[in-house]
Amino acid sequence: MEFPILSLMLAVPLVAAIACLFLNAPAARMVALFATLIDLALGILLWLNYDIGGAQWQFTERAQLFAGFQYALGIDGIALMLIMLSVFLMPICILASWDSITKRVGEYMAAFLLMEVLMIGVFAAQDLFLFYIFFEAGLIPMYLIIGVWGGDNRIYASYKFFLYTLLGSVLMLIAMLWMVDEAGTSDIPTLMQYNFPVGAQLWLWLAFFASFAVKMPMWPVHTWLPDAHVQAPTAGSVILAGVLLKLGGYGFIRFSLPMFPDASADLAWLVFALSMVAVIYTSLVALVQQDMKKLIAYSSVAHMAIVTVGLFAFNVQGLEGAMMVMLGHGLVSGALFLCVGVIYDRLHTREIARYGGLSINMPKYALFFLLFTMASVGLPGTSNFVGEFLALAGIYEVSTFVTLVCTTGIILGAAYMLYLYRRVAFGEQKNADAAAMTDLNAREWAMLAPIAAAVLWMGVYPESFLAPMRQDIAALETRLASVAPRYDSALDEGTPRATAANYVEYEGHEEGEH
Amino acid sequence: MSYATSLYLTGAEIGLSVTGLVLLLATAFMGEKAARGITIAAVAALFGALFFNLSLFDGGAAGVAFGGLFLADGFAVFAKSLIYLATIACLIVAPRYFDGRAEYRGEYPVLMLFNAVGMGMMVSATDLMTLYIGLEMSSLSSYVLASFARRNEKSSEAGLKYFVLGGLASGIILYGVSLVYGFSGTTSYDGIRAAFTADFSTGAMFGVVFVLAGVAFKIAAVPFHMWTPDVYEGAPTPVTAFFASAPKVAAVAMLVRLATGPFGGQVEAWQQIVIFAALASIVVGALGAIGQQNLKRLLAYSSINNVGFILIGLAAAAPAGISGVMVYLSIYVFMTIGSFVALLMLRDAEGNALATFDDISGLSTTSPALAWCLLALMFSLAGIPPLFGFWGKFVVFQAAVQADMIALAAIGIAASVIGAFYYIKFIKVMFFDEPKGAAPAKAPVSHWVVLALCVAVISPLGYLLTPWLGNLADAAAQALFYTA
Amino acid sequence: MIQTIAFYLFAVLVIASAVMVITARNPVHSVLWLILAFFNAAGLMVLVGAEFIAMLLIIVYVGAVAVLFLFVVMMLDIDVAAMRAGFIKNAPLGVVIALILLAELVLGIGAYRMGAIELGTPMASDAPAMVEGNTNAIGALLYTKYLFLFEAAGIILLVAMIGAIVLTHRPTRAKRGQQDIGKQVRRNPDEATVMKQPTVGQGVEL
Amino acid sequence: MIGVEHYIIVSAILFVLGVLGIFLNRKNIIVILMSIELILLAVNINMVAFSAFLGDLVGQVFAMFVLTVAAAEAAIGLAILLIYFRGRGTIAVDDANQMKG
Amino acid sequence: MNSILFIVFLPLLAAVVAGLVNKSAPSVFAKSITTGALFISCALSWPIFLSFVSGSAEASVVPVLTWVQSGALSFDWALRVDTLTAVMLVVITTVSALVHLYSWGYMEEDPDQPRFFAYLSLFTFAMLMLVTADNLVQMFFGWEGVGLASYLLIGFWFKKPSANAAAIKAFVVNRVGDLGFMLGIFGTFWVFGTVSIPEILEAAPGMSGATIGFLGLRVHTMDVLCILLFIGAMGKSAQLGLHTWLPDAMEGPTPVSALIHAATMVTAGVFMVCRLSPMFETAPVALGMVTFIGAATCIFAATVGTTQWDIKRVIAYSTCSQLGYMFFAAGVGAYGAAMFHLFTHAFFKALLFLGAGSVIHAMHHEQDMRYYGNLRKHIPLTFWAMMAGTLAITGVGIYHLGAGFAGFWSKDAILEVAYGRGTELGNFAFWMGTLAALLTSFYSWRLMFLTFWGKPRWIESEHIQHSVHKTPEEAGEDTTGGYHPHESPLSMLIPLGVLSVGAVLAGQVFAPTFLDDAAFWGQSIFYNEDLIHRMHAVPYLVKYAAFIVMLIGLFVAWLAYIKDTSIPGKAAEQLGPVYRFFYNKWYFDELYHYLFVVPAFWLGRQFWKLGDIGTIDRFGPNGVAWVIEKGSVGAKKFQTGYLYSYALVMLLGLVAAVTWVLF
Repeated sequence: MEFPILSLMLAVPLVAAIACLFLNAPAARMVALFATLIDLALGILLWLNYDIGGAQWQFTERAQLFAGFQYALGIDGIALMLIMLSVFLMPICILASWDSITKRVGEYMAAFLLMEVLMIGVFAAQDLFLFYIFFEAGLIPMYLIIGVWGGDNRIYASYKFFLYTLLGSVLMLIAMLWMVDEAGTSDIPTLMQYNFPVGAQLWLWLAFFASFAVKMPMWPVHTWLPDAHVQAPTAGSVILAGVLLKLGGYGFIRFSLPMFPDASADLAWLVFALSMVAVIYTSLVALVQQDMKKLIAYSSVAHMAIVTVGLFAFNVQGLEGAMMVMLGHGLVSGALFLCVGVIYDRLHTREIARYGGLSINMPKYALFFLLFTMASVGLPGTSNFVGEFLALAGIYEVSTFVTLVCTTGIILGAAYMLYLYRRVAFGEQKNADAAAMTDLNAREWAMLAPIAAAVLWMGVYPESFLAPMRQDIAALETRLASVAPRYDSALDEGTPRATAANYVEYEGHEEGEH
Repeated sequence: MSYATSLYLTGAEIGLSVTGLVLLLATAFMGEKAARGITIAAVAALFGALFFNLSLFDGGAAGVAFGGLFLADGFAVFAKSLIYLATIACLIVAPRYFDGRAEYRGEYPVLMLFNAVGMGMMVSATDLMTLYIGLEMSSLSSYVLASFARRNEKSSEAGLKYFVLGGLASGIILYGVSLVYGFSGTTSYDGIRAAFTADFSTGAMFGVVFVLAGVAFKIAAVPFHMWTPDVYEGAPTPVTAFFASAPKVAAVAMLVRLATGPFGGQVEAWQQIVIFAALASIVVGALGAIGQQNLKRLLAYSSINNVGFILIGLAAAAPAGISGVMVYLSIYVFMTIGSFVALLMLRDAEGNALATFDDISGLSTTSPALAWCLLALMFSLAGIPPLFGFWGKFVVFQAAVQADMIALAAIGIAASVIGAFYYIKFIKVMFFDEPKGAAPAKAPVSHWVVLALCVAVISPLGYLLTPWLGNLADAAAQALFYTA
Repeated sequence: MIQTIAFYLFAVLVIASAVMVITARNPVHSVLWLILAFFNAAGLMVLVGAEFIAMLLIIVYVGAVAVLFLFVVMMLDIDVAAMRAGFIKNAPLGVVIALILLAELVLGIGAYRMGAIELGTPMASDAPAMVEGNTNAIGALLYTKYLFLFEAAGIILLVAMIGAIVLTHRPTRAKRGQQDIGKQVRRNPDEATVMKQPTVGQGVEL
Repeated sequence: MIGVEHYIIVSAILFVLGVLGIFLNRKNIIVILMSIELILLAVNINMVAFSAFLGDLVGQVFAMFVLTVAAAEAAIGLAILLIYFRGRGTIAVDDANQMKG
Repeated sequence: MNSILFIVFLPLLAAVVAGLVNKSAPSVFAKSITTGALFISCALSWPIFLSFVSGSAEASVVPVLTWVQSGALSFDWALRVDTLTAVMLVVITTVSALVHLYSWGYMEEDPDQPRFFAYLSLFTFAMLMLVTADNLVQMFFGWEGVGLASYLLIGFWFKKPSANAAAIKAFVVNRVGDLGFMLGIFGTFWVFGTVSIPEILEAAPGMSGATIGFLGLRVHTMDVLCILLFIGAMGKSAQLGLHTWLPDAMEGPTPVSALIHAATMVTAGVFMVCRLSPMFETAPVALGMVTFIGAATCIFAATVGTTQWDIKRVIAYSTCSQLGYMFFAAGVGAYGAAMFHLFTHAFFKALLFLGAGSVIHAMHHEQDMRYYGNLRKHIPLTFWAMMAGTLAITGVGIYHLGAGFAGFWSKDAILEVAYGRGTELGNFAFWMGTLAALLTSFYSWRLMFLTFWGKPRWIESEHIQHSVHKTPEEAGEDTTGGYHPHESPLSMLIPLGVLSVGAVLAGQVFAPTFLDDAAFWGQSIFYNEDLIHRMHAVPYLVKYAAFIVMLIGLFVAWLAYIKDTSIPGKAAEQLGPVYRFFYNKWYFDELYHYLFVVPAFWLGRQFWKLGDIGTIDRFGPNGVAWVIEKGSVGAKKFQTGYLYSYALVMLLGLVAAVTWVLF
């Protein structure tokens, strides 16, 4: 039995969460920060010890619980990356809430630490039901975070968030029950290789889809997201956009694709159709938003659509691209929400029109905001580019039309993000109070700088992130190979022409001399 | 079958009855002042019965008593344990509730004891006659308990409604019993099962339907649920807690035994009805609860909602389903008692109950511990993991899926989302809203103990119980199917 | 033949009185109709040889239950004239549904569809011969096999008793004019009278 | 010849009348209690008839228990009615709807 | 060859240092570090170029870092140096270094100088990445990087709404091109299984007969790929249809216009087509499109350029037009000529812009030529520099003397090769090019005449009014308003001088190398030897066509702006619709505004209000909530509290159950 590092990663925040409930505000803050940092350190340790190219499932822990269910943890490269994303964002979230949360701090920190436990648990779970428990339990702390510490319309948003996602996931539970009944095991690695009857796959796939599509969120079940984001406190938005949305993509890559390959292939058109609509639709909606968070929320929907098309491209590029978009978007949208939070803390409004010309009085802030805006736009050299590029490259093999439509997202994305940036950071300083805001303080630096570094790192040297996942993606592709869709961009080589297009025969003598 | 064995097997009932009689004498002679002591004695007796009962299980002494009238098998032991536990909890919290109202009397624990005896007979019954006697013993004492706060108009109205509709339900059951008797020639479960095999006459089928309809009233399944909100609201809160727990366990256990035992050969005759009742209960319970301001009423609808999930397990008509039902019941008992005890603790300094949402708004700031307990209870009732309530739903739906009733499971679980709506409203009011009313007064230690115990069980810690609980429930379910 | 006539007589009467029970305006009349119904039902039971139950019906129901009803009705002193007449607004629906139920019961259970009802076969061991007289036979069964239930039924009656008392019994409270004989007896003149010598213009302090 | 079906029909009619009595009545609750007695009477007729025609005494024993319970029920019902009346001063069915919704 | 690492990364380093230090150090720090870095880069670039000219250098690749490996799709950071790159290197580093230097003077008074210089260096870095790219994705990185820098620099004066709008426009319109570029890369990858440029170019001829599915159609593989890639080039090089951002980009400081929007970035499209020339040579339809778009842009921009008043806009449209030349040169297969024009154009266009900047600097940031006049005397050095530039752009040179300014060599070669190609499109391009040359001459001289000749019209300018605190009425007869334009400082004049040398000599010196030396180009472009021969064999009339039309243009400009200044007004009146059509840039902006911008916002609002809120939420969550709420109200009503209704419901249930089992 090797060292149970995953359990430890679960235990640390859990213990801290319980402790926070009983502590006063300053102590709770310190405990939360400390616990998340420990988890970050453990995460780094995990990454360092991850044997790339080694066994598919590493750091496995297994303990029989009862009735055939087990406490089974273990990660592959995909899970590793998502866990890293979670533990990386958590200390930042705690910092983001340092000053802005003043009431019921202990409970707040407890909720966040609990979130961390559940997020790590979701990614590390190797048992279907353990996964479900972690997956579903995330609703509780998030509901409280939005509801207790959220904005004015927090009740509506928290209800919507809770019920929408709950409805999505309960059907998945039924499907899981059926699967376990059919396959006789709840072990995820085993199930990933199990061939379910093709007829049943359709229903199972749809049930899982109901859950993941909402979580993702895909059009048209995305409307909870803008509300939840707008009302959640900054750190809540960060976690929501940074990690919780990734659960949908993780679900697709871990469950829908390997477990129901036939259904995935059969219903890929549906995913494509919804994603295409999402890209155009939500991008345009983002363009007309007056609320910063809403704008970023809508942009998330558009970005997540790239993830889904990438996943359903059934090839390595698409899958790796989707994963990279998830990681990149996790960082970038989280960072954008932090950026919103920074100025929200100062002026207590998210209305874009209230700001303007922040480059003048907050140049450092403007620089960070610019970096993240550009990353969100998918500028090469930043994290999102690698993912979007790969995902779209992957989907090109399957359908040029889908690629064309989804790639318009880069135009629209540029439009709404730059429009946002222009209205916030550029232009005249219209409002005295906005003009009087101070630039980033040390705490905010500490929040934004690591993300900025990670964004650039991921953009310039994504190999660090691709390498651990490579083998798992390859395995997945092998699994999907038999059902991969026919390519509409199929090539017919034909007979090459003998001459170049501008071939001319020079027949005469030269009439002129230069 | 010697009388000694029979007496031994019915030891819990006999013991409780005798204690009841003794305590009745005591209360008659010592008057109201002794009520508290009598309560303690009754609790002790129930604990005794509980342990005696468990010893039956340990000994594996599943045996028939009184010539087939009474069966002490694993199933009965399981159900009775729950019943006794619930009764104990409801007794412990009762005296303080009546404090300052001068209405608490020694008869209350006595009636509870007799009620427990009746419930024990219900779950152990293997003869329609035993069933009827047990049912009536429980029902009659319940009617009295419902109107126990007799100066309270709501309480008496609750008693009245409960009585009239209960009487009607008894009539329906009895009519069904008479038909079953007539068309099978016997009242014993085994005999009925043997008779209801090949040529199942219409009359017998009517009998089955009538019996089940009457039992549906007892478990408050739609459409026989109408009494529940009114009675739960009107009855004194400890009594409501009791109604929502012990008699429900007893009635469900009785229903399960009936459905799998004497009517087990005619599954198709009742399965559809159970499915309908299950879905209708989930939906109606949830819809009814959403509009409520009164917390007790809300929990009443919640109990209707929960019955729906229980029935889904029954609809599976398989050992796994029955095991699921038992597990669900166990968890449900803790959830429901915890919730009601929490309600009991919601009283202002003058002792007036904080009965509506307005009263508890912002509870998380005025009384955080209580609010967190309620939060856990509500999420558990909603079936959100990792709280233990999820496990109940899980096993039930698992059974349904295993029985290939996927549509039922899917619709049921989707409808459960409607239920989540009001549970999270509860939490919203406590956590998101600003305090409006008075802060609740300090609650007695006994309440805290019961609440803490319930919350501990429904918390994720409860999963530690699952192996044990699962085995017990499996054994209980097996017992049913073995005899069948 | 006489049995048939008797059956129809009793049957018609029991149904007619039942109808009257639920339609009579005056509850006292209802009770009286109920008593009639019981009598006729007892008659029906006698016809099939269940004389013990028939007698019990009369003794318990008529003698105890009906009288209890009557007692309560009178005690409550209901203003019969003020009683709202008429039926609930969903009455037609209710009647229709009740009739459907009746039709189903009659058609479903009754022999009219199948020719004859096939009752179940009683288990041999449970069916003592009915030769030694109905009462004896029931007694033999009741005090042996069903002893447990018999005792339990006793508890039910006890519960009913407790219930009735606990609900309706009003604890005696000292009211104005209530005598305490002991206190009166213990009273003596020394304690009862006080001699005072008040000065003029000033009150007496008692 | 009078068969068991005759008894069944009489009992069915009585049963339905009893049920009707419960929900058609808006005058007073006592009649409802009496309707319950009617239902139990119907059951008893059934029991006795079946018992007789089966040649099995269990039905009659059962009927006896039903009688016993009916008496107990009547006692408790009337007690509840009494305290209800004390509190409200009425026993009209229409008035018993303090709790609803 | 590792000096390439320094060439490329020094500007980045400088940009990062300058940007991060920003205002915490005196601005001279940022200025000197960036300018120094650029001059070092420049100094390192020329030897590379010259070694290629001398034929002593070989193409090489310097790997830097793994970038992405995803299945078969893998691309690394690597710096490729070959002839084509070397040409671009000198162009970029030289112009950039000079622009840096120029900016010392031009941006003297700006408070945000560190930021400006950081952006400039960042741009240079990105541009260098673009031209040294070994694979399409790295090229795309540079492509987007220059786009970012362009965005930042256009919007440098971010307080100006127009600057912000222009910046966004530039970025977004470029993104439209990038869409094509990206699709092109994807397609290329799936066809060739690689994005490495050398490998693609090697395999391209083998695919010349291939067909592929695209948007459900069956199309010629190489055509569709090349067209997609060319769309990217169109965006970056502001070709007709995607050109609208370029004139607006003049909102940026003038050095930016010189560097980015004249000399370097906008030529990236041409560079890309040349870089991929072997690939384009397998795609006749795509090449036809390149030719046509190039020719059309050439004439379009020239027509618009004749009517503009803003000095920078005139030059911007001129740039647009010159890019058209380059494209149709590439389209007809003369990639060397295209690159040669790119090379010369970089010098003279940068010169023109910097000269214009100097004028603007002198005229207190007035950019409208209507308010200039007679500046020849006040800023003579600038005048002479501008003159050199104008002579170069108008293509002054005598064929038979074998002498001419830079533009003469390159432009004439393009026109000749278009004619020599002999196809209809080639002829079309030739005629359009010749007509555009006429217009070029006209608007260039118009610019010169309006600016440097005639009477001062300065006082009409609000900028001048601000400066001298006078209104035109107060100034009265003195149309100068008492304003004294000053010659620019040395830091601005040195670049003008250097570039003037380039504008005068670049063609003369390098023409043989660029046009005729197949060995010089090596494998870096598709060199069509036969075509060059045919180019040289065109009739003399063709060879003189450009010179003749230049003279006509010059004459007309002299007539209209020196001889009789009332002519322009009359002409505008006479040709009303045509004039307005030209003046309003063929109404492209309006068209796009109503075709894309307005509908996008309208659709966005509709989707939001009617879609999300009005439909999805209304019928989705809110609808369900409404149904449930109604249901709960119903359930409450149902629960009447009356005993009889409860009993009735029970009976109903019973009857329903009985009925169910009965049937």
